[in-house]
Amino acid sequence: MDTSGSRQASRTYYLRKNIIMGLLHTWLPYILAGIAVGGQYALIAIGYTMVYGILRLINFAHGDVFMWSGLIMVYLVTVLPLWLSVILVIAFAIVLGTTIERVAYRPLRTAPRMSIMISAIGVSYLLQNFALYITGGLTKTYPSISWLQKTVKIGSATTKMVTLITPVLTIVLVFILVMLIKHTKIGMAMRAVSRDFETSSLMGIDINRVITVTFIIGCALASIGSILYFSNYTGINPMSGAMPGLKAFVAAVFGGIGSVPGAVVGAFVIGICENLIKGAGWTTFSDAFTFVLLIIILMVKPTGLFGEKNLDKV
Amino acid sequence: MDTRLDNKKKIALSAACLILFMVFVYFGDIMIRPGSSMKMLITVIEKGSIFALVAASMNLLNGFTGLFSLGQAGFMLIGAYTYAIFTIPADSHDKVYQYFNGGIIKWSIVEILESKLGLAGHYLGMLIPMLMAGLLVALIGFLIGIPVLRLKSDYLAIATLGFAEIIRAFFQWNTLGPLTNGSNVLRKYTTYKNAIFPVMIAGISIAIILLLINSTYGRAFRAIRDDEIAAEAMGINLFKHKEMSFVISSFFAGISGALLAMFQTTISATPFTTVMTYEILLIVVIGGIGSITGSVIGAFLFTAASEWWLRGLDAGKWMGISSSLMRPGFRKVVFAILIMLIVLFYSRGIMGDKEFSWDGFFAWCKSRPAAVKAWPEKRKASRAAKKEARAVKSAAKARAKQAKEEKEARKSSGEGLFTPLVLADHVVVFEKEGRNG
Amino acid sequence: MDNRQVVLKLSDITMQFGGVVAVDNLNLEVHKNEIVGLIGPNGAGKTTAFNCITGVYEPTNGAVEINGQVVIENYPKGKMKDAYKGRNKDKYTRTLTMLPDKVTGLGVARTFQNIRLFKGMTVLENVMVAMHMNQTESVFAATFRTKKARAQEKAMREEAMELLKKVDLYENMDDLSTSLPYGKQRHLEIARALATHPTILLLDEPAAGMNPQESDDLMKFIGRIREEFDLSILMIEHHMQVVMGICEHIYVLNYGGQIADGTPEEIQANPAVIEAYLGGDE
Amino acid sequence: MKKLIALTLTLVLALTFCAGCGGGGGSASGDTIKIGVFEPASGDNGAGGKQETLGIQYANKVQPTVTIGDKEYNVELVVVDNESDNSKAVTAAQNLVSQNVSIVLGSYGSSVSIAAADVFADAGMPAIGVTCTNPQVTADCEQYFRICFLDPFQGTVLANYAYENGMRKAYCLSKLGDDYSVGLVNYFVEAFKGLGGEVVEEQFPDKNSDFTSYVANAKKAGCDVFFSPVSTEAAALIIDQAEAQSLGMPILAGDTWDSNVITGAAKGKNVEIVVTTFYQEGGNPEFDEGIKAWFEEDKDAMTNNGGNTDLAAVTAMGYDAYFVALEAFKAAGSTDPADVLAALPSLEVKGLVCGDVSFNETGDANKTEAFVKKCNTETGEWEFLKKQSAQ
Repeated sequence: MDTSGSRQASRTYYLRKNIIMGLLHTWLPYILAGIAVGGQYALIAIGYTMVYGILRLINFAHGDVFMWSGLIMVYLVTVLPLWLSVILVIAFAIVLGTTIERVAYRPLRTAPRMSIMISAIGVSYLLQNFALYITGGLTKTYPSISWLQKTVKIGSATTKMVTLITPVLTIVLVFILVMLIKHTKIGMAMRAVSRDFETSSLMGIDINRVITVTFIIGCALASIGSILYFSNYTGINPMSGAMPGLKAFVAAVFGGIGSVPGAVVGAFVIGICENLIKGAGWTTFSDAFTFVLLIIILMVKPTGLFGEKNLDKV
Repeated sequence: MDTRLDNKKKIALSAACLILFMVFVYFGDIMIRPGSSMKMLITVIEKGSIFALVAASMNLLNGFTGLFSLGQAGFMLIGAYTYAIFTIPADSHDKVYQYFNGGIIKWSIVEILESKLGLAGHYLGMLIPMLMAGLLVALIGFLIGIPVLRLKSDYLAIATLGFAEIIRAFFQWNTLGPLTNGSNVLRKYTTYKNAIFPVMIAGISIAIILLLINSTYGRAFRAIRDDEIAAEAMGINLFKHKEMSFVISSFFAGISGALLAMFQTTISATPFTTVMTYEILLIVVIGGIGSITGSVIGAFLFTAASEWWLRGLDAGKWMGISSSLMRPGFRKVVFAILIMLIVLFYSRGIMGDKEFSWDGFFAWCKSRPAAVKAWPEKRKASRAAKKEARAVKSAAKARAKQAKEEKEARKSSGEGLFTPLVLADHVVVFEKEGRNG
Repeated sequence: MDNRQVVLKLSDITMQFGGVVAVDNLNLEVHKNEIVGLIGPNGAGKTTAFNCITGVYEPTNGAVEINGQVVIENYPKGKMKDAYKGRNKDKYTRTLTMLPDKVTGLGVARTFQNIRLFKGMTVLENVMVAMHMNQTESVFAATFRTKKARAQEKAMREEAMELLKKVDLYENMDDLSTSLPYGKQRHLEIARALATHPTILLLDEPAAGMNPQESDDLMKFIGRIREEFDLSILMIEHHMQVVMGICEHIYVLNYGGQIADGTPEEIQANPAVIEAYLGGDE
Repeated sequence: MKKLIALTLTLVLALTFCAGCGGGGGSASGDTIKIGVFEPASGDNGAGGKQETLGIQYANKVQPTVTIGDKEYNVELVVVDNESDNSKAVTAAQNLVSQNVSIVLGSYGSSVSIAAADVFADAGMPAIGVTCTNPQVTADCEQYFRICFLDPFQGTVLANYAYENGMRKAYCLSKLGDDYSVGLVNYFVEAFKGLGGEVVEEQFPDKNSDFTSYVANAKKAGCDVFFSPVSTEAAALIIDQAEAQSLGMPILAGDTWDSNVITGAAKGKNVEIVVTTFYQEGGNPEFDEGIKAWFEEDKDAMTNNGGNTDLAAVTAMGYDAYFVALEAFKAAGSTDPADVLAALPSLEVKGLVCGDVSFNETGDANKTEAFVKKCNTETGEWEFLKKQSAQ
């Protein structure tokens, strides 16, 4: 009796293990792809969530900064060595992001919220159209960074090296960022500003510096994200930034806007779900799903997973 | 001399202008031969009036109710499809729905009514599907509104944007093919024959929007825009009124979608992207957020500039200037820069939040000669003011610089951007005490 | 004891934000035609109490009765169940909420501490907005200007003008509300509140920023509208001159808690109040 | 400052108005004949549209004049960008009509042509489709002709090729909202099933650039061939993912893939790509050399061709279309669109680079064969495999 029972148990164990292995075997490619793209969304989403946290602004142009850093890479690599191009791309993204803030957002800081959001949309429109002009609407092929694009085999799945690098790099960068926010003076200033903009400016915090630093961090991460993203999906056209940008924003909302870890968790959830949905054959709705998720989270928990509730002052 | 007119004269004047315009459009469309460049003017008026309507409907939300909604393109899409699906002639179904065995709806409202009522039936057959388009979109707007209108402004923007994307995917879904033709274009449906049709429909719709805005409900909407909390304290049910504004705006977006379908003669879901919504929004901004006349003017300017006047910028020759810079895409860059200039330096747009009025118009005309005369002096004055401002600014800068230097001097410990918090805390405390003392 | 009918009654109202108790067990009564003052140092929870009455906030515990009917009631639940620091935890068992517009519909109108006029509208429109809730026409009728709707609109306009005459704003009728001088903006806010046809008026620091002459006028004005509109008034005020001058009963809050209540004379003599205001050892 | 900007803006707009009115009207001088080029220069089909335009422009360079009757005319090209967008296509077409062109060529991508068809019909303007393969373009429009084969034909050819080469299960990927890929897949599926094959169909949404899961799905389903006749933008990404995940089956596509974008993307990768197309490089050495020399000479042309001198079939088709238009003028003996339109149905043009052109009763070219090409991933060039017919 006893032995048969244990045999039974071990059989169900193996059966179960087989099913799990089988499932993993089928789904591994999707999960891997999801994790990779999730990490890349995360790097973009941080820029959204930090800017929103401080300025209460959906920086619609962020996705286009991401696209532009990819585009600049294409042009730089033709004349410069790779390592230098990478550095310059990050520098470019930072300059572009802070310039946008300076020119298009700072003058409107006291204007109604809608004006600054419209300005953001206008900048996005301009960046896209300018890219359209420069590229002539043609898709540019991203330069191959050979070790990132090397094919590797994990279990049943074959994928690019970048798929494995992305989550690791993302988590390391996020860890550094969280430490920065928690343990440095500028990080403290950021937290203070995001909690109460006016009071912190009265307390002598240099708001402009905080905002500039926020944009620097956001854009630098977005440009790193662009290197990873475009190494994986090697075509860039003027609209390449729009969809990742929107999804990253949804990720930021999902995780609770203003929260960096939240944005990262949200991005991974969206990346993985999106690929699983494609794998399940619902390819038509893989993009729409992101927005369904957004609407569900806004209905159920408007503050997102890790967001804090804000009360209006009356 | 008082240039104010009494109300009756004003109405007569407006009516005369409108009738003149209608006559021009009607005969213009008939008489101008296709090869003439004036034909382009008629095309611009057609498309402009359609976008004027959708911009007005967006303005009702964004400018008058303070709801930042970005779902307009999605609503237009539903309107366009609804109209098209119900007016494709019966014998064209097999061609249009070539991959879906002729679709599931095998009749056309236009044909049914036309066979019964003749020409009147033809027009009724166009109006009814258009009304259906509006009502369906209003219904969908109502349903979407229930969850999203409880959200704060930015979340509302992104949620409506999301819904528009979902709608687009839905209409392209192959499973719905027998109804929507999936990814393929719908065509052959009944369209208008003369440009006067969209102009009239859009005109009537915009007039209704104007009447609404000037009614007690319009006042309630504006109250919500100005201050939600105060509006609520004045007994205005926020949700009910927001939903009302949203539904009405959706209705007119649906109508304009139907008109757009007629204008384009074919319809597919692909162009109804967020970019389209952004363009509608930019029309509203150019015209002035909170001004329906502004939206109308903005729509015509936007359409004319992007479809007609600036086209030369793409072709390498524009107004006699030719440059190697002018290659495809240049038009859009120039256009985007113009829009950014308006957003940054002229954020009130053309009309601000004022509506057109004859009094204002005459006063403006009358003031022109004086304004032109006064212009040099005004410029001188503004220059002087600017100079002064510059002086003040530089003085302030100098002061700030001094203060900064002092501060730097105080920071003997070499405290930087990323100084650990422990040290930073001490400095903060020290500074506070210093200030108090 | 006051034998007049109680029109507004707060029982054990407690409002806790996270760990901070902003209003702590407030009990308050306003009788018909009475002017009641609610005073206390800054941050004592006075405006929060107003917000609890008008439905802007949902109180953590306690009940609000308007004209003898309980319209708002709540008890600590969910996360608050353990975090609740106030008293009378188990006294209430129902949750009744009401949105601000419904509260206004019951005849409770209010003004705001930091003036909240409708900036894009004229003085007349500001008042007419407040009458919107009492109009009966549908949106279609109003849009297409049916005969009835036109009549109602006309009546509304006339009533608003009448009201503006009473508050000395008739000349400013077509001005943009924000272009008015500060004192007149306060008057307009009160006029707007009156336009909702209230029986109870909540005034949040109506005399803030006024000089002695202006506050004197305001006092008379408040007295006058009470008679004219048959109102009961609950007001938050810092100007002791005003409070002591017109209030029949005064409640004093400090750190959310209720430290005293009574007639102006009683309050002036109350040591706890004096300490709260002069700040004891602080 | 604000006033000044406002003033400048108004002034600019006012001036452009004058320019807009003046520009179109006056310039039709006696010795010039205008050909409208209705092609996308931006949007999803921007790359292909530009290559097609290049062919037309090159032809115009080779043959800038035409003799109609006894009179020699200069041929002027009027190029408008239809932005690959149906809503912009109508106004773009209207713009051409209003500039007094005698005939219109284009477009790359069928849906814009379908959208514009009514404008051309209303104006009585003859139009020659260059590579728009959707049957609907000419089906109900008397003004529309075309010189390429049609999707039902191409779909059948591809299905035949696949089946003849032992492929029995096909993974078909099309783009949501793109009538070209959806249509071609539809005809392929029909023909392939008719032959006894099995298919898995999927669609990807607009702006998608992550094809990982689609490639994985094809592998999961155990297919023999990956059929994805999508735009070149998506093609490059699909090839990349196919390499990354070792797809292990040939990729099959239609005429859009006959582009240097594909050869560029596939070069040095372990993928097998087979396409059907209109033209095989080497079919007319004189044309090949001439146009390549032009690309070398004109940097803008080179850029529009994607930065190298590789020749796309659509360029050759554009070149042919131009000469068909010239022959139509000659046959009509007039520059009037109505006369040109009347001359088109009976037109027969020989000696073109992609084969002779004559039109059937719907206005489509009589074509019976398509070229099948395979990408040589070592050299990054196309290799001619065979001519395949629909039978």
